[in-house]
Amino acid sequence: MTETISQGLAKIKGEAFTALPRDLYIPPDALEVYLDAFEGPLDLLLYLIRKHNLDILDIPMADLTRQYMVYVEKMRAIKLELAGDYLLMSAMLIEIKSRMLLPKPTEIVEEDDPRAELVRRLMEYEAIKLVAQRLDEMPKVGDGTHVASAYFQHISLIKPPEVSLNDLTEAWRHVLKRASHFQHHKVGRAELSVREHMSMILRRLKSERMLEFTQLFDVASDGIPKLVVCFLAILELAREGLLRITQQQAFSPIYVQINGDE
Amino acid sequence: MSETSNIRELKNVLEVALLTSHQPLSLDDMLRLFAERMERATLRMLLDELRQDWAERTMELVQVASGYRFQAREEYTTYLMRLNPEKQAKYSRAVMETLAIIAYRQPVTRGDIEEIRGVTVNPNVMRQLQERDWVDVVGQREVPGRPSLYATTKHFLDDFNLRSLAELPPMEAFVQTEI
Amino acid sequence: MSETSNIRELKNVLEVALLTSHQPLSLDDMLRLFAERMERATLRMLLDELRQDWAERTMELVQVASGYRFQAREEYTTYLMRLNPEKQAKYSRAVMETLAIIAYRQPVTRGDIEEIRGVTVNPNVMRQLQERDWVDVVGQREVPGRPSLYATTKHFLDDFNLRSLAELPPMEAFVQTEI
Repeated sequence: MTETISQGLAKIKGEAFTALPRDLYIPPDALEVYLDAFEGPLDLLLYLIRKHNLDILDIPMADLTRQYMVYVEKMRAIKLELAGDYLLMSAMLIEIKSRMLLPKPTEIVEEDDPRAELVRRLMEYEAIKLVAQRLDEMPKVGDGTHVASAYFQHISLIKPPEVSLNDLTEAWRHVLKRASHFQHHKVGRAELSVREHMSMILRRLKSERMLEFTQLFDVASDGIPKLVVCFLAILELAREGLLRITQQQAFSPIYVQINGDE
Repeated sequence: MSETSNIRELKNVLEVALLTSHQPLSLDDMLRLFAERMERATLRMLLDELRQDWAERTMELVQVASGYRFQAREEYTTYLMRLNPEKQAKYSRAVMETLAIIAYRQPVTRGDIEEIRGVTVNPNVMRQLQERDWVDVVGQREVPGRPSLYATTKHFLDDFNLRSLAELPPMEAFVQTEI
Repeated sequence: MSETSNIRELKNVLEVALLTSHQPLSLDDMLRLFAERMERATLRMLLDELRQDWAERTMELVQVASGYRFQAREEYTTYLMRLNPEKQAKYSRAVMETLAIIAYRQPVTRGDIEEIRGVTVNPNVMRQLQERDWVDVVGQREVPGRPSLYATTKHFLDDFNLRSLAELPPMEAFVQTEI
């Protein structure tokens, strides 16, 4: 049993699970990932139906509801915020189950089956799920289909869109507003010039491959602040692993090159 | 005086235009290439010849929803993928299912999508699809709140190598498994 | 067992790669196409042959600063300009935000941008910025996949009337008042 569990768990981001641990014992950490693999209550129900090989046209409501509730309880225990849509479904399942307990008319017309609506939704969702997979697998532009895009020398007859500095800062403001992890991040002038120098140094090393450390500084024409910024940029590039800085032995020249360049 | 003296020359112009265009060219686009008037039938014939000229070569001339384009033959995909190991991030299941619902059930509202998937639609999902230009708003449903109606775009068809929605893979009915 | 059996096949792979690439390909890029090791000298020879194969045709294989590319022969420019690829009058929000991120956070990878914006970067967005010559590739980050690092260009500064990035409006003010 444990073996099937781990097999199933290993495939979490890929296809639907092939094995469900019958006893539902899953290490708590794994459970979270496991439940995350479901796209919602319908997905979970479909999974249970498939797993237990239940007949979708004649769903044993008691069984299904019980199994479903076990999962929902687990979810409630660890991920309360997830439970909203799932709880709604629990209510629906219980309602269907109780309606089925009511005395039936002698002749059951199919539309009267309290399960009909649920079955219709499950079938529709499964059909969508399958075509979504197909769409995902289809080769598409940017992922498997490569379209011609050779170059030609544009003569600028068409005016490209005009963009003001204001538009740009406005865009940046939007980004900041959305990216919550940027909340405390300040981008000041000092940091910007370091970032600019980082790009400049990379560009230079791309064309000249290897430079002696001192060549990166124009001591004659750059003022002290600029030299410092340049030095900070080199440190930052080294920290991000973008540069390789080498020295054969103490006091010999220090060489700087792009990391990964032969 | 004809500016393009012969068929070879006309085909060359079409070839250059198609090889350098980043997006499919419609017949109207291509007619604009020539200063002189050209019949659509002539253009179609030229395109057909061009496709045959490339039949044994590296690229193929295909037709998608918004027009014609050259694309690499499938057998080269393995090589080309190596060029950009920086893989395009895969879309999540939520994104693909939402796309599928819009593609197969369009036009739909967010409410419709939520009804089918049984979960709330994350606004980020719609944003991704709209930014990719696969989906856009085509109107509002005339009910309280006038919710937006979403549909797939021509660009979606182009990107998925389709000429029309009719070419989408067919929806399969629920299959009872044996397992 | 060699995956590419002969010179014709090797040249075909190069041709496809060059015709479908948005930007010039460096020798290193092209060496990555092949699973097997190839000498630079061999590659140069193949490129030379490829250039000759196209000598009488519509495109020419040229070498520019950052590598090789196919480009339309000059004589076709008149035709191509008529196509007038109706450039949109405005850049989309995705384009502007991506540009802003590159400007303020450079050098960044596509992954960085995706992380900040929370959505996949549409390849078209990067292309627009590169076509406008506002953004280019300045290197690769040494992590698996060696993703390209993007930065803004001198041309970007010119177009925005800036002498250096330090002249971009600082953002402290916004952040503090905003959230």
